[in-house]
Amino acid sequence: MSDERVFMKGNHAACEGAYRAGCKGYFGYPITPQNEVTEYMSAHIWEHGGTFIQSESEVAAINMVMGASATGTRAMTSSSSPGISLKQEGLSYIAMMELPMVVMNVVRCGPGLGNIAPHQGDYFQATKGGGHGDYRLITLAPNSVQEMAQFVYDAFNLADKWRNPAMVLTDGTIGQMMEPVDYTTMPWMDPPDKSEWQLDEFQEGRERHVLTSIWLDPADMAVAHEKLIEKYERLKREEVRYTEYLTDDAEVLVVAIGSPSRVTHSAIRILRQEGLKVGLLRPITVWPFPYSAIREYADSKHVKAILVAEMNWGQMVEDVKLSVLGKKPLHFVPKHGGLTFTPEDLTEPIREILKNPESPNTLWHVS
Amino acid sequence: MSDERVFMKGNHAACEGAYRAGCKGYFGYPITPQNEVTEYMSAHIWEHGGTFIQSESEVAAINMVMGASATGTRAMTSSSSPGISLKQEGLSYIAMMELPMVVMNVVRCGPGLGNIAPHQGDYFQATKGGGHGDYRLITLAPNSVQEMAQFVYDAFNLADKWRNPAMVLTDGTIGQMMEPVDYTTMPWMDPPDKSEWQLDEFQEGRERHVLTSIWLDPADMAVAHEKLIEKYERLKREEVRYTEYLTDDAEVLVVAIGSPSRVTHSAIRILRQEGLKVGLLRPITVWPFPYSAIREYADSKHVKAILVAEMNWGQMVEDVKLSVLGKKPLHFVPKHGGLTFTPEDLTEPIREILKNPESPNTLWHVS
Amino acid sequence: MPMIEILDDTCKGCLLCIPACPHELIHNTKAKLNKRGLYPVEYVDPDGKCTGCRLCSIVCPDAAIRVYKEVKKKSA
Amino acid sequence: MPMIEILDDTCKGCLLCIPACPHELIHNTKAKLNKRGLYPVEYVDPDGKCTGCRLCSIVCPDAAIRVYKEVKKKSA
Amino acid sequence: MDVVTIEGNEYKVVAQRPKSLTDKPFTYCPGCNHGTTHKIIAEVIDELGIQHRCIGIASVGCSVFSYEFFDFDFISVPHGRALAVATGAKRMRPNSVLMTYQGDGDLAAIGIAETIHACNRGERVTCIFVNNAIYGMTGGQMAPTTLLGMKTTTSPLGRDAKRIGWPIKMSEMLAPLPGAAYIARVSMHDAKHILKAKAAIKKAFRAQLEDKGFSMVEVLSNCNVNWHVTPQEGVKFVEEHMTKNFPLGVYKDVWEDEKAAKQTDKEKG
Amino acid sequence: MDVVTIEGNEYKVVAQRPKSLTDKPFTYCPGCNHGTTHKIIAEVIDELGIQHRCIGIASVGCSVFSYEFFDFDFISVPHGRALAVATGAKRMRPNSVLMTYQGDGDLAAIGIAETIHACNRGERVTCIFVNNAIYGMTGGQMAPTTLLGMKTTTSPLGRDAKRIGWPIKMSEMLAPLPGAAYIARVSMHDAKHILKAKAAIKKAFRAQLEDKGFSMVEVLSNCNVNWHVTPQEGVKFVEEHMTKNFPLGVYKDVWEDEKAAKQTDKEKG
Amino acid sequence: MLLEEYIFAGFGGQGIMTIGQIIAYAGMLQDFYTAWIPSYGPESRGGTANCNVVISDEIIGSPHTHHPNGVIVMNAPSFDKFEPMMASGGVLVVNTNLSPKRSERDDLSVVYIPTADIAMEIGHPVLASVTALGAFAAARGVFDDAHVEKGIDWALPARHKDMLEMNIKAYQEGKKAAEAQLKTATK
Amino acid sequence: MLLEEYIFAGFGGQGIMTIGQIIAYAGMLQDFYTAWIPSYGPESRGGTANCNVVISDEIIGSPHTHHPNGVIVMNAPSFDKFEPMMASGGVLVVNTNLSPKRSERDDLSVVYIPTADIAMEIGHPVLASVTALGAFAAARGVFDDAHVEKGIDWALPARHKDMLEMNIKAYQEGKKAAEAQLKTATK
Ligand SMILES: Cc1ncc(C[n+]2csc(CCOP(=O)(O)OP(=O)(O)O)c2C)c(N)n1
Ligand SMILES: Cc1ncc(C[n+]2csc(CCOP(=O)(O)OP(=O)(O)O)c2C)c(N)n1
Ligand code: SF4
Ligand code: SF4
Ligand code: SF4
Ligand code: SF4
Ligand code: SF4
Ligand code: SF4
Ligand SMILES: [Mg+2]
Ligand SMILES: [Mg+2]
Repeated sequence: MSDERVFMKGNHAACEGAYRAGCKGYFGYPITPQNEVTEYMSAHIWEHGGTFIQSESEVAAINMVMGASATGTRAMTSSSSPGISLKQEGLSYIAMMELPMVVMNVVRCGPGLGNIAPHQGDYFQATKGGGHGDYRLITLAPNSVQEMAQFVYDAFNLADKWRNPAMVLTDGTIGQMMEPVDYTTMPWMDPPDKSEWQLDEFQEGRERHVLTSIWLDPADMAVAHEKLIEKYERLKREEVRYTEYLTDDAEVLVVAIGSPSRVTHSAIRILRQEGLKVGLLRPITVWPFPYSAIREYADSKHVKAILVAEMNWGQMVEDVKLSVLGKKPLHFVPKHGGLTFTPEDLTEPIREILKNPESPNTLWHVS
Repeated sequence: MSDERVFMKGNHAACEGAYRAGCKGYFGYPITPQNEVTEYMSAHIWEHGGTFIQSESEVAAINMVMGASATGTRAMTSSSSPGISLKQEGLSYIAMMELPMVVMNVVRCGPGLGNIAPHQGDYFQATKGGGHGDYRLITLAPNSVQEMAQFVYDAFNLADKWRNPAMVLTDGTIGQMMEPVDYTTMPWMDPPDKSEWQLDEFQEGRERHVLTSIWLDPADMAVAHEKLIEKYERLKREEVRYTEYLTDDAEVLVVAIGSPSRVTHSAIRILRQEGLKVGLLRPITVWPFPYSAIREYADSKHVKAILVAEMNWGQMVEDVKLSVLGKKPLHFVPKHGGLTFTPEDLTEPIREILKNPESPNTLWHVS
Repeated sequence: MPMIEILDDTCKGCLLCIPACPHELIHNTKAKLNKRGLYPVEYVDPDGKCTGCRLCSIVCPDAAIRVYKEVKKKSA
Repeated sequence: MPMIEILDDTCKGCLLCIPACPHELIHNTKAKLNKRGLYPVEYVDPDGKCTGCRLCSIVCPDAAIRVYKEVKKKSA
Repeated sequence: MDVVTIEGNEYKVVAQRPKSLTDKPFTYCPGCNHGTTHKIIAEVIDELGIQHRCIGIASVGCSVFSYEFFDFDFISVPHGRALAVATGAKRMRPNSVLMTYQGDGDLAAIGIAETIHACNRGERVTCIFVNNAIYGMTGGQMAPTTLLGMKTTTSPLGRDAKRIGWPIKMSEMLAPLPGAAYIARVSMHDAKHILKAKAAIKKAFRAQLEDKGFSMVEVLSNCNVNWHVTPQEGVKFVEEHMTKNFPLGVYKDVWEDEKAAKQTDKEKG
Repeated sequence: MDVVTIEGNEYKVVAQRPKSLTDKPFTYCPGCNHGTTHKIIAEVIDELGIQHRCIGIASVGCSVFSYEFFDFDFISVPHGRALAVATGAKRMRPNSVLMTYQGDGDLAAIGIAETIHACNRGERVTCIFVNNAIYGMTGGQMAPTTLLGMKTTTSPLGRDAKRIGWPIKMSEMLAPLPGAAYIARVSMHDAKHILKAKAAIKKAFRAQLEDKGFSMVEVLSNCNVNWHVTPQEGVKFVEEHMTKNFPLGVYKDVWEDEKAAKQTDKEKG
Repeated sequence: MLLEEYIFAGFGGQGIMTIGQIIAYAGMLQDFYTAWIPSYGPESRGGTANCNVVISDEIIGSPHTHHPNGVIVMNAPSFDKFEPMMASGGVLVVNTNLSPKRSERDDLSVVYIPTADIAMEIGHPVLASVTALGAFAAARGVFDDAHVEKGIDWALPARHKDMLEMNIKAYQEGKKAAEAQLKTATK
Repeated sequence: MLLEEYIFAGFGGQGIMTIGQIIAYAGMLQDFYTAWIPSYGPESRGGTANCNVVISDEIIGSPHTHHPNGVIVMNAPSFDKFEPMMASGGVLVVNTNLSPKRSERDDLSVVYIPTADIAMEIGHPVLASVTALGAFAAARGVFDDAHVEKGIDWALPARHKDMLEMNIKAYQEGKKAAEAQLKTATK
C-alpha cells in the first residue's frame, strides 16, 4: 500500500497496523462487532508471511497466541466482550510469563449477551485485571480509525519493550466506522530479537529456555511478583499517554475515551462558540492511567469541575476520582444499553455545571 | 448435626452452610485449595436431597449452575483463582439475567498458575466485575471457619433477596484451616418461592417464563441496564456490612479482610498492650464496599492515618482511597507470593506511622 | 374439496413451496407486496386440483400455508 | 560379566524392579535409608547371574538403575 | 383439529402453525431451514402433549431468539454452553423436558466439550443440532462443519484441510458414547426428508421421556444468505453436497440395541 | 555409548538416564509411571537426535513440573490448553518438534475441545497422554477416564455411570478424525509393554517429523498413591483392569493407511 | 461550516452500504473529514440495514447521526423509520419500486425514483442503489461527479471491474431522473 | 495468656495431619480457641507434609506459626526443616525410626521415640503417629488424657472404630516412653 490516505474500517485498519508491526500470527473466533478482523486476517495475513487460524473458541485462541508469542513471533487475537471474558485465564498466565502479545477488545454492550452496539462496560476488566492475580495489561484506547491502526502498531512495540501483554480497548463504533487512514507513521518493521528467551530450535551451547508462571514456594513466587511489580511501577512512570484539547483555560475538564471522546469534541466546539471554557483530556493509555495529569488540572485554578462521560455505569470515573481526590467536584454522564452520545447529552450538563459546579444532577458519588 | 460446636475445615463448613440454606445443586471442578468442597459435596449433598456433578470444566460448572438456578433451586459452584477466571463470562450472563446463585473463590496466588498458597489477588476481579459489562456480585469476605459457613448461608439469602449472584471471597488459609463452628445461627431452611419467574412445568394459565440477557435494541437494553443499576444503588444503601474492633479511639485504623484481618487482630492486641491506639475495620461485604463507614473515620478527629494490609500489590486499598479521598494519610502493607503476614509485619509499620503519620515507607500512592 | 391458504403477511417469498406442489398450484406472481415489503406467492387452483397433500405446507419454513379439507357431511 | 548399579539416592524404593529381574537379583533389604529418607533396593549377584537384559532398568520409573556390560577386549 | 367455515363450507384445518409456537413470525431469512426446524419441533411437542413440561435452551447463533418463537419456558445462554445449562436444569427438575437448540458453531466449535460430556454422562436432554455448515448469525464465517473447498468469509479461498482441518461429523463422534440413547442425522431439503426429520425428533424426545439417555438430532439445513444462493439452490446444495459429506441415518438407537441384546440373550439362553 | 572403568574392568553403559533429561530427580511418588513415561520419551528424543528441536508443553497435573525434568525448551500452560498452545507454537515454528504432555483430566475433561480440534486440524504435534484414571495432582478426584465402580475422592461410592457417565476412550474418539496420523494406546505395566510404548512414541514423533498430521500416544499408567495401593499392585491394576477397559493397540497408522491405499490403487489399476 | 449527515437504508444486500461508502470516499477526495458507519445488526437477517455518513470540514465527532440532512430509502420500512427523523431542509430519495408512500413533509426536498426499473433498463438489478445515489448526488449538490465516479471505481471489487461503466451509467441516469423532477418541482 | 503453636511434620500418609487435628480438637474441648491448618502442597507427591496447630485462650490471629513451641518430626527432612525454627523452651518429639539425628539445641526439651517400633509392637504401623502424639502430650503437659482420647475417637472414621482401643494404647505407650525419658532427663 502506498503512503496515500486510504478509506477503511477501524477493524481493517487494526489489521493493517498489525501487519506493519510484523505480526505473523492471528488466532481468533468470530464475534460481532469485530468479525471484520477475523475476516481480513483470514484473507490477507498470508500475503505478509503470517498465519491465521479460526480457533475453536476464544479460550483456544488466547492459548494459541500464548504458544505463538512463546516462540518469539508477534501474534495477536481480538474479540468482543463475552469473548474477552473467556480469555481472562489465558491473559493472566501470559502476564505472569511476561509474554509480549496484543489483544484487541472491540467492546459491545454487556453484561451477558447484551447487544452488539458500542459500549464501555469492559474498562475495569481491561485496566484492573479481569483475570486472577495481580497483573496489568498495557491498555491503549483509540478513538479513530487512524488510531486503530496506530495503536495496534504501538501495542506490539510496547508489548515487546516491556515483555507484557498489551490490549487495544475500543468500542463498536470505532471498530465499525470507516475513515481515512494514513500509514506513514507505521513503517513496515521487523520485530525485535527475542532469541534470549524465545522457544526455538537451538544449537548445543545455549541454555534451554523455560517459560512458566508457577513458583510453588511462596518465597520464590514473591520474587517473581516483585519483579512484575517493579516493571509495572516503571511503566506507570514512563508510559502514560494522553491528549489534550483546549484544556489550558478550561473551567470544565471533560475526561473521555473512545467514541464518547469524539462526541465530547463536538460538544466542546459548540460550547466554545458560546464562549464557554471547556476542554478535553483524553487518556491514550488507560493503564497506566494519567492520574497526575488529571490531578494537576484538579489542582489548577481555572478548572472548576471535572466531568467524565462514559458509555457505562461509571468505571473510568473511579480512576478519575482517584486523581481528583475531592479537590474539585466530579461529575459523571453515563449512556446505557448501547445508546450513543449526542453532543447535546454533554452540552446541557456542562452548561449547568458552569453555572453551578456542584450541580447535583450529574455529581458523582461512589458510596 | 446437633447444635454443639463441631471442629471443621473452612471448605467443609462452607458446604454445611450451603446445605442449611437449602442448596440442592453443586457443580464444580477440582482445584487446590478448595478441593475439599468438591469432595465433601460429592459425598454428602445426596443426604440433603441434592445433586453433585463434577463438571468437565469450570466453564461448564458455572453454566450448570445457571441452568440449576434458572429452575428456581438453590445452587452453587466454587473454585480458586484460575478456575474463577474461566467463570467470568457465565457470571456476566447470570448477573444480567438476575439469577440468584452462589460462587465461592478460595483465592490462591496468581497470576497464571502461581501457587496454591493463600492470596488476595482476585479482589478487583470479584468487586469490579471480572467479566464483561456493568454488573456486580454481592461479595462477602469471611475470615474464619465459622464465617465460611455463615457467609455461604447468608450469600444464598442475599442472592435470592436481590436476585443477584453472590460471591464468597476468601483465601486459602480460611478454606484450609479447621476451627470450631456453631451452626445455631444457620437453621435449616426452605428457599423462598420463585414460582414467579422460575423455569418449570406449569399448568395452562400461567404465562411462560423467559430468562435472557439480550436486548438487541439499545433503547430496550438501556431499560434493562437501568433496572440493574437501580438495584445496585439500593444494594449499596441497604446491604453494606462490616465489623469494627477497638476503632472508637483508634489513631491508626487498619482495614483488612480475610486471613490478614486475623493477623491484624493479633497485631492490634500487641500494640494495645503497648498502649498504642490501633483499631480494625473489617469489611464483610467488599461489594457493596463500606465507603461511608471508612470515610467517617477519615473525617474523625482521633484517626491520624489509615493502613490497608493485603496479600497483593494493592487492590482493596484503591477502594479505601476512594473512601479516604486524601483526608488522612493512607498506608499500604502488601504481602506477595503466597507468603502470609505475621503480626510483626504490621506492628512495625504501625508503630512508625504513629510516630509519623506520613511515614514514607508505607505511604500509598496510585499514580 | 381440499384447498390451501397462503398467509400473505407471513410468507417471505422464498419459493420453496412452488416445486413442492405436485400439481403446480403455487406461483411466484409478484402481484403484491406484503407488509414486510416482500412478494408472497399465490395459490391458483381454478380446477380444484389440490389434494390437500400438505407437501407445500411441510416445506414452508414460515408456517405460512394453511391446508384445509372439507368436513365430510354426515349423511345429509 | 554384565552387572547393574542402583543409584541409591535416586531410588525411591518402589520395588517395581524386583519382579522384573528374571534372576531375582534385586532385593528389598531395607538395609539403609537414603538421603530422601527412603529405603533403596539392593542388587545382590554373588554368582554373576546378571545377563544385562536391562529389564530392571526399563521398569524403573526413576532411571535409578544403570546397566553395564563388559567391553569385549579385542584379542588381548 | 380446528374446524373453520369458509364461504359456507366447513373445513378442518389439516396443517397450520403448531400450538407450541408463539404468534411471532420468524425473523429468519426467507427460505431458512431454522424456521422449518422450529415448526416440526413444535409439532412434535404438540403431538407428545409436553408443551408445558418443556424448558428450551436458546443458544447463540441465528436462533438466538428462538425463545420468542417457541411457546414454553426458555432461557438464553452463553455461546456453546447450552448442554451444560440443560444439565443443570434437568438435574434439578427431572420431570421437565429439556431441549437445546444449537448451531454448528455453537455445538461443535466453542461448545464441543459440553456436547461430548453431556452425551457421555447420558444426560436426559434432547439436543437439536442445526448444521448449516456456516456461522449464520455473525455473517458467514467457517464452521467446524464447513465442507472442504467451501468459501466462507474466513476461508475466502475455500476450506483447505491441511490448514484448517476437516468437516467434523458430530453424530458419528457421539454415537459410540454409551451415554447416547438416540442420535440421528436428518435433512431439511424436501418434504419427504422433513417428515423423516420430524419422526427422528419425536424419537429423540421419547428417549428423554423414557429416561434412556442423551438424544440428538443433527439437522442438515441451508443458509442461503451466507451461502450466497437462493433458497431453492440452498436446499439443492443440502441435498447434493451436505448429505454426501454428512450421511443421513440413525447412528444410535437405544431401542434397537435393547432389542438386539434381548435377541442375543434369547439365542444364548 | 559411554564406557566406564569399574574395578579395573571396562564396561559400556547399556542403560542409564537419557540425555534429554536433566539431572533433576523426578519428584513423582515412588513407582509412579509418570517417571517411566518421561524416561522413554527422552530415550526416543535422544535416538531421533531432535533434542534441540523440541519444544515441550507442560500441562497442569502431576507432571506440571515436567519442564524441570526434560532438557529442552519448555512452556508451562493453563490446565487443558496444551494443544492450543502447541498449535500456536508449531504454526510459527514449523521446524520445531512440539510435544505436549498431558494427564487425563487435562486432555479429556477441561481440554477436550482443544484436543479434538487440534487433532481435527491435523496439527503436526505429538501428544503424550498419560491416562491414570484419576486426578493425581489435586488428590485423587474422578477423571473422565475413571473406571466404572472405581472409588475416588469425588466418587466416594464408586463411579456410577447413570449419574456421572462412562470412562471416555480418547484414542477411539480421535482415531476416526482425518487429521489424525498416528494414535496408539500403550501401557506401562511391565517391561515388554514399556518397550512397546517406546516404539509407539517414536512413531508418534516420526509422524510429526514426516509432516503427516496429529499424533497421540495414550499411556495407561498407575497412580498408586491416589489408588491407595502399592506400586506393584498399581501396575497389576493397570494390567488387569485398565487394559481391559482401554484396549491396547494402534488406532490410527497413517503409513499403514497409505500402504493400504496404494494396494487398492494397484488392484484397481 | 459544512456538516453533511446522511442515512442510506434498505434491505440487506441492496448495496446500501456500498453507496454510503462511495459518497464518504468522494468526500475524502474533496478533502473533507469523512466517516461512514453501518448499523451492524445480525446483518443478514430480516429488517432493514442502514448506514450513516458524516462529511464535514471540521473533525467529526460522532459518526452516528440522529437528524440526517440527507436520506435514501430503498424500501418501505426504511421510509417509515427515517423520513420522520430528517432535519428540516434535507434531501430525501425514495425508491418507488419498493416504497410506494409519499412524504407529507413540506420542509424536505424529495425525489421519487423507480430505481429498480432504471437499473433493469441499464441491465442489472444490482444497479438500483447506484441509481439512487445518482439521484441523491443531484439533489444534494455537494459532490463532483469525478469524485463520486472515482468512489464507484474504488468500491467495485476487482472481479467486478467490468461493471464499472454500467455503474457510472446508472449513477448518471439516477442524476438525470432527479434533475428532471427537481426542475419540475421548482417550476 | 496461653499460646500454643505446634508443627507436626513427616511424610504424607503418616497420620501427621490427623494427630494435629486431634490435639486441636482436645484444645476445643478444653474451651480454648483452637485452629489447625495443613501445609496443603500438591499433597501426595514427595517431600514432607506438615500441619500447624494454634491453641490459645484469646482469639487466634494467624493459624500459621513461624516459631512453634511444640514440634513432632516423623522423618529426617522434617527434623532438618523445623528443629531450627522452634521457639526457645519448646517441646520436640523425634521419631527415631526415620530420623536418626539428635538435636544440638539446649533450649528445647526433646524426646526421642521409636514410634514405628512401638506401633508394631501394639499391632499396626499406622499407630506410629498417635504414639508420637502421646509422647508430645506428655512432654507438653497441656492436655487432659480424656480430651485427647475423645479427640482420637472423633478422628477415627466409622469404619475404623475397632481400632480405637489400639489407638489409645499407642497414645498411652507414647506417653509412657516420653515420661520415662523426661524423668531420666530431669534426674
Ligand atoms: C463467547 C462468544 N463468542 C462468539 C460469539 C459470536 N457468535 C454469535 S453466534 C456465533 C456463531 C453462530 O454460528 P452457529 O452456531 O453455526 O449458528 P447459526 O447462526 O449458523 O445458526 C458466534 C461466533 C458470542 N456471542 N459469544
Ligand atoms: C483452570 C484450572 N482448573 C483446575 C485446576 C486444578 N488442577 C490441577 S491439576 C488437575 C487435574 C490433574 O489431573 P490429570 O490431568 O489427570 O493429571 P495427573 O495429575 O493425574 O497426572 C486439576 C483439576 C487448575 N490448575 N486450573
Ligand atoms: S396441499 Fe398438496 S396439492 Fe394442495 S397446494 Fe399444497 S402441495 Fe399442492
Ligand atoms: S414456502 Fe412459505 S414462505 Fe416460502 S414462498 Fe411458500 S408460502 Fe411463502
Ligand atoms: S539386567 Fe536383567 S538380569 Fe541384570 S539385574 Fe537387571 S533384570 Fe536382572
Ligand atoms: S524400580 Fe527403581 S526406584 Fe523402584 S525400587 Fe527399583 S531401582 Fe528403586
Ligand atoms: S443467516 Fe443463514 S442461518 Fe441465519 S437466518 Fe439467514 S439463512 Fe438462516
Ligand atoms: S499422585 Fe499419582 S500420578 Fe501423581 S506423582 Fe503420585 S503416583 Fe504419580
Ligand atoms: Mg451454523
Ligand atoms: Mg490423571
